[in-house]
This record gives sequence, C-alpha cells and structure tokens, in this order.
Amino acid sequence: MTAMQIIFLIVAAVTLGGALMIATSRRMMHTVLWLVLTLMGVAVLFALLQANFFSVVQVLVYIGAIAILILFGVMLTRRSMVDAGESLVHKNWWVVAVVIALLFAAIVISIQPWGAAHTPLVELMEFKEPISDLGEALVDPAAYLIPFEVSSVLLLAVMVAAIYIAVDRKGGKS
Amino acid sequence: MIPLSWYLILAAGLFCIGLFVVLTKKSAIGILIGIELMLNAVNINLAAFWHYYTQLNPSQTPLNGMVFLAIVFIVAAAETAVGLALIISAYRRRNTSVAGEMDLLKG
Amino acid sequence: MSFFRDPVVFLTQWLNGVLAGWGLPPAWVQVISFTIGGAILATGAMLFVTILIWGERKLLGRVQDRYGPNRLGPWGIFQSFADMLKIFIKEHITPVGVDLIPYNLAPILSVAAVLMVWSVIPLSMTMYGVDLSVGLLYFVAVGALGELGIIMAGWGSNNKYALLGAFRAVAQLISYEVPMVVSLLVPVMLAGSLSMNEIVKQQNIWFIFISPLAALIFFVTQIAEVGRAPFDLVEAESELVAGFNIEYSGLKFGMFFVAEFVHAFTVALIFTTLFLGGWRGPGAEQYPLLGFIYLMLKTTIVYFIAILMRGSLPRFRIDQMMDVNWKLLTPLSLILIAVTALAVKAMQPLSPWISVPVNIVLNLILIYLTQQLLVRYFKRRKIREVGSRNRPVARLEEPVTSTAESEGSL
Amino acid sequence: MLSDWLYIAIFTGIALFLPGVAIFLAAVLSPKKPDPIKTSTYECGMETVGEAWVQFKVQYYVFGLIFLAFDVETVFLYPWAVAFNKVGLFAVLEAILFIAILLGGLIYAWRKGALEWV
Repeated sequence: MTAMQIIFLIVAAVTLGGALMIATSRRMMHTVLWLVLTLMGVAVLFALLQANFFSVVQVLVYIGAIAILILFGVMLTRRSMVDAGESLVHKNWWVVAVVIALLFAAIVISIQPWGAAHTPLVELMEFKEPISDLGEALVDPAAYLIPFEVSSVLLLAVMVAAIYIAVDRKGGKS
Repeated sequence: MIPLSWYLILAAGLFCIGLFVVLTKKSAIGILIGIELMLNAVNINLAAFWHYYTQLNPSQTPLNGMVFLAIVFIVAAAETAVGLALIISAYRRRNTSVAGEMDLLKG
Repeated sequence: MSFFRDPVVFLTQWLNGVLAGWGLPPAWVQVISFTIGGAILATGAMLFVTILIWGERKLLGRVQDRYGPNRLGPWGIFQSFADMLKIFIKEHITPVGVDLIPYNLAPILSVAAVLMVWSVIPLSMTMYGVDLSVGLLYFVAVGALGELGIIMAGWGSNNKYALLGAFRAVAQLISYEVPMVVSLLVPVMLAGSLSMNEIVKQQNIWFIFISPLAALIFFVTQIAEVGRAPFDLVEAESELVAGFNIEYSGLKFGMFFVAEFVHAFTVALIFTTLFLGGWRGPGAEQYPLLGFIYLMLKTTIVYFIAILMRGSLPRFRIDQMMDVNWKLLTPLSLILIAVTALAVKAMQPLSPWISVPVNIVLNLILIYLTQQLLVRYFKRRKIREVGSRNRPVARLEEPVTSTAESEGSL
Repeated sequence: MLSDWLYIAIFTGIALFLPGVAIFLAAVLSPKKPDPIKTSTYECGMETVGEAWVQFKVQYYVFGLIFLAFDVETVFLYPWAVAFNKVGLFAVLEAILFIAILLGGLIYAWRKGALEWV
C-alpha cells in the first residue's frame, strides 16, 4: 500500500461519506454543505488524476457557482427560517436501497474480468498539461469548433429560459 | 500506484448514491442535488479514462476526454439553472417545493 | 556570498541536505521542507499584514484630519498588537440555536481561503510556494471558498439579519467575480499561460501599459471582492444591523477582520503580479532578494492607493453597486476582451514599439467612450422632484428646495 | 506535477491550522460567563419576534444565474486565451462570436428588467 493509495482511499471515503450524508440529511441547508464537501473530494480526485485545469474548474464552477445557486434556490423556496424537521425521504426508501445495491454489485462484478481495469495509473512524467492544446483544438474547425460555439448558444438559451421562467411576467419584477 | 478499477468503483458508488438521492428525496432541490452527484460520477470516469489513455499513448495528447469533461460541466450548469428556475416558478404558484405535490397534470 | 544573493534557495538546500543526512527518505524530506516553508510563508503573511494595519490606520487618520494611533510605542506602532491581545482574551459568546459546526468553521474558512492564495504567488524569481500550471484560476477558485465561509457564518448564526447580510455579501461577491474573470483573460492572453511565474516572466512590458482598462476593471472588482469602501455594503450598519458576522464575538469575530486585512493586501499583491510586473525590476534576476523588495514596494503602493480610495469615497447603495457591475463593468470588460484580442492578433507581426501604443490608445478610446456614454445618460435621466410620490420627505409642511438634491447619483 | 498539489495540500492544512489553533487557544483563555440575555439572538436590543422569515428576492437567483453562465464560460475561454499566441485570426473571430452570444444573454436580462435591484 503506497502513500498515493492511502491518500486516494481517504479522499474516496470523504467523497462517498459526503454523498451518503446528502442521502440521509434532514435539513436542506446541511444537504448543500455536504454536497460542497463531496464536490471538493471530486476536485481532489481530479488533481490526483493530473487534470489540474479541471480540478480548479471543479471548485470554481461547482462550488463557486452551482452550489451557491442551489443555496439561493433553497432560500427562495422556504416558508420559514427553521428547516423542516420532518423526514424529507420517502417511506419505502429501503426498496430503492436494495435495488441500487444490486446495481452497484452488478457494476463491480462486471468490471472485474476486464484486465485493463487493473492497470495502475502511474504519474505521467514529462507531462505538460494540454491546456494550450485544448484551446487550439476548441477553435479548430477540424476538431471541436462546433461544440465550442454550440455551448455558448446553450448558455444563451439557459440564461433566456431561466430568466423568462423565474422572473414574473407581469411588470417583469417579482 | 492506484489501479484504474478503484476510480471506476468509486464513480459507480457515487453514481448509485446519486441515483438513490434522486429516487428518495421528496424535495425537488434534493433531486437536483442527486443529479449533480450522478454527473460528478460520470466526470470522475471521464477523467480516469483520459488519464489512462494518455498514459498508454504518451506521444500524442488525446483531447477527447477533456472536451467531454468540459461539455459535462456546461450541461450540469445548464441543468441546474433551468431546473432551479422551474422549481422557483412552481413554488410561487403552488407554494411548495416538494416534487410529489406538483401534480397539476394529474387527471 | 550565495546566502545574500538568494537566501531562500540557500536555506532550502541546506535544510534538505541536513534532513537527507539523517537518513530520511526523499519523500519525507520534501514533506518536511514543504511544511516548514509553508508555515513560514503563512505566518509571515499574517505578521506583515498586522504591521500594515498600523500604516492603514495612520493614513486613514491623516485623511480624516486625525493623528491615528499614537500611544503605544513610537508613533503608535504597537497598537495592532495591543488590539490583537485584547481581542484574544475576550469572551466567546455562543448564541442559542446556532448550528455549531458551520458557526465555528466559518471564521477559520474565511482566513484559510485568503491565505491559500499565497501559495501560488511568486515572491521573487526563486522564492515561491509552488509554480502551479493553473495558478491564476486557482486564485479565482479559492475565492469561492471565502464565499462559502460567509454563507456558513450567516446560516450558522441563526439570525435573520446575519443570513440576509450573508446573502447580500455573497450576491456582491459573485457579481463582481464576472468582470474579474473576464478582465483576467487579458493577462492570460498576453502571457499565453495560466501559471503566475510565467505571467511575471512574460512582462517585459508591464501589462498595465498594454491594457490599462483591464487593470482598472480588475482593480475595481478586487476592491469590491474585499468589501471595502466604496463597496463595504457587507457592513451596512443602518440596514442589516452589522452584516453576516453579527453573532460573533471574541477572536472568532476578529478572524473575519484578519481575513479582510489579509485579503486586502493579497489582492494588491495579485494586482502587482499580474499587471505591474511582479518582482521584476533592475537587477532582480541576479539578486532574487531585490526582486522581493521590489514586489513589496509596488504592492504597498497599490495597497495605499486602495486605502486612499477607502478614505475618500462614500458608500454605494446596493442597487447602485449592482448597476455599476452589471450595466457598466461586465459589458465593458466583454467588449474590451474582443477589442484587445483583435488588436493584439492583428498587430502580432509588428514590433512592440507600434503595437503597444496602439493598444494603449484603443484602451483610452474605450474609456473615453464609456465616460461620454455615462455623461449623456445622466444628463438625460430625469431627477424626480423631492416631495413627489417617488421621493417622499418626512414633513411636507416645509417646502424643500430641490437644488441640493438635484445631483444625479450613480 | 503531483508534488505541486502536495505543497498546496500542506499549505491548505497550515492555513486551516493557524486560525483554528488561535481560536482554540482564545476559547480556552477567555472568560466564560454565559447568561440567557447574553446568548439570545441579537436584534437591535429588541425581543426576537417569532421565527419571522425574510422573503428573499428572486434577484438573488437571477444574479447567481448570470454569474453561473459567465463562470462556466471560463472553461472554454481560458484554454483559448492560453493558446492565443498559437492560433490565427479566424480563431479570434470565433471567440469573439462566442463572447457576443453571451453578451446577448446579458442584454436580454437587462431588457427584461431582471438586472434591477428593487
């Protein structure tokens, strides 16, 4: 067991633990804070995989923007400051839990025979992070120009749609 | 070092927990959070496979995985934004954010 | 002699040699030397800022025609330490109903989020924590953790004013992050890298001379990110009691102030690194220690300019602040990116003697056009009569002359 | 390089440790005399009235949303900016189109009156 493996196991435990707390937490606000912990764990996993750019972008976009937006959403859809103490979970959750445990077992068993899955991921030496190559490919018509432009159209559509839905029609203000 | 399968199993676990959250939470925002977890699990897989592929082909710089990751980020952001807008709008009309009570189309 | 030329590298090599001599494996040597280096950097940052607080209070005192602190030690130089000692031994009041973990974690997270930036800033050519390949984005991302600290403080306090203040603060922070992120594209574009060290090394011409408007936008957004006057709405005493930190006391309260002061100095440091050439100066390559002195001098000047702004400008109202961001800075920074990208690309084959002046002229034209647009907007805008339905006064019996109020407010 | 992240991790640990220890020491040293008045919620000296809830404005959501859109844009624009010196004029025009489309979203929000903080 190398130091890397120990670090990975700790990070994995924190990530999955945060995710489990999301599933069991009763207060909406705590759910979001646990979500932040899970997202942080995923960012560390990206760093372990040497995807530096995406590790930082994970913190920037997921924690800095998406989690904050969800928090705003939580605040906007509540009647009182006190979190609901009642269970936020369906009463026959255990059926779902059993089915999903079976699904997980199926996935784990199905990747066992695949030999390549057991390749150790070594540190990429002499490795220059391909941010620059990524940038070139994104604006190269032969490579990923279409996804690049389409994503901006998608963002425009998101802005227009979400503002149209969220802001009341009459008077344009809430 | 760390075998690829560890990352795959972790991603599978995260995906399963996300699915569990989606299926069991009553609050609509809770369901959105579950979807975020599932998308993150997918991202871990993509990054792990990207690393694996780069390791096997050190001469070239494969970018498919990175572009895929970036697209997942954008899709996750779009999904959260529009989903929350719908929830807020529904809350204003029905005064609830519990998914089971949004049954306007029920016959 | 090599010690005075470059003390940090000298000491690091000496330490590594000593540790390796004890028979430790290289990985442990690295961990120990990283820990010692990081501890010195973080403690040094906090101590240096403590001394700067004295300078800030002294200068603010002069701006407001006062002496400033002048009792403890020569020129009151020990005042900050006395204040720290006092706040250190004050009682920690934990109000009823707080959410203990977020409540206690929030001040720690606020300070940590600011300190973490220091690990990627190059203090001189050989003196830096780490040369991260995505250092600039790391700086932006760490800011997100500070927002989280504010939300946790507001939520954990179990006080509706704290919560409201926290959400206002976060709305301000995320809003000003948009023009900041966009204006940061300019140095990245010019340097062709996200690494802080690389950006400094590329500044044969300081980037402020290539794109002064980007520097200006970044500077304004940074003042807003720190939450200082004229953007200190976070501490709107009149509207929100005091803001998100109202339920804190003792050192937990003090930590938010430590975070603010360290943050103010850190953003000046980042501004210097990105736009003022960082540690660069005559002889800085041969003598890295000299580079560190240059960096600190430039940073202190930037910091005191921000303090002078703090002392002279009145506070924005929240709607004005949002207007400045969304209707002025954000469109302007997006247009600036397009203009700069086109101009730099079109003039790439030309020598810098032509392209740099053209860039400056383009920036100045943009500034002039914006200013004209604003002047015309405020001329056209109708100022409502005092006493009308939209601008009511408390007592209508006395006629109010509208001359004093007719000035348009941005 | 992974050693870069090792340094960041250690530095993060120190950055959390320093204020944590300071607060812990201060909590040990400081006097502890709580009483019901002192620990009650602070509201300008008034009694706290119920669990009153301030309704949040939808503007928070709108600003968060536009921020999210521009933040996600960095995922694409920063790699482009890093590669700026290597790409041609055509690539710059593509990026400008990208920015212009985003600016369109901002203008829509502006026209819709969603940027007003009322």
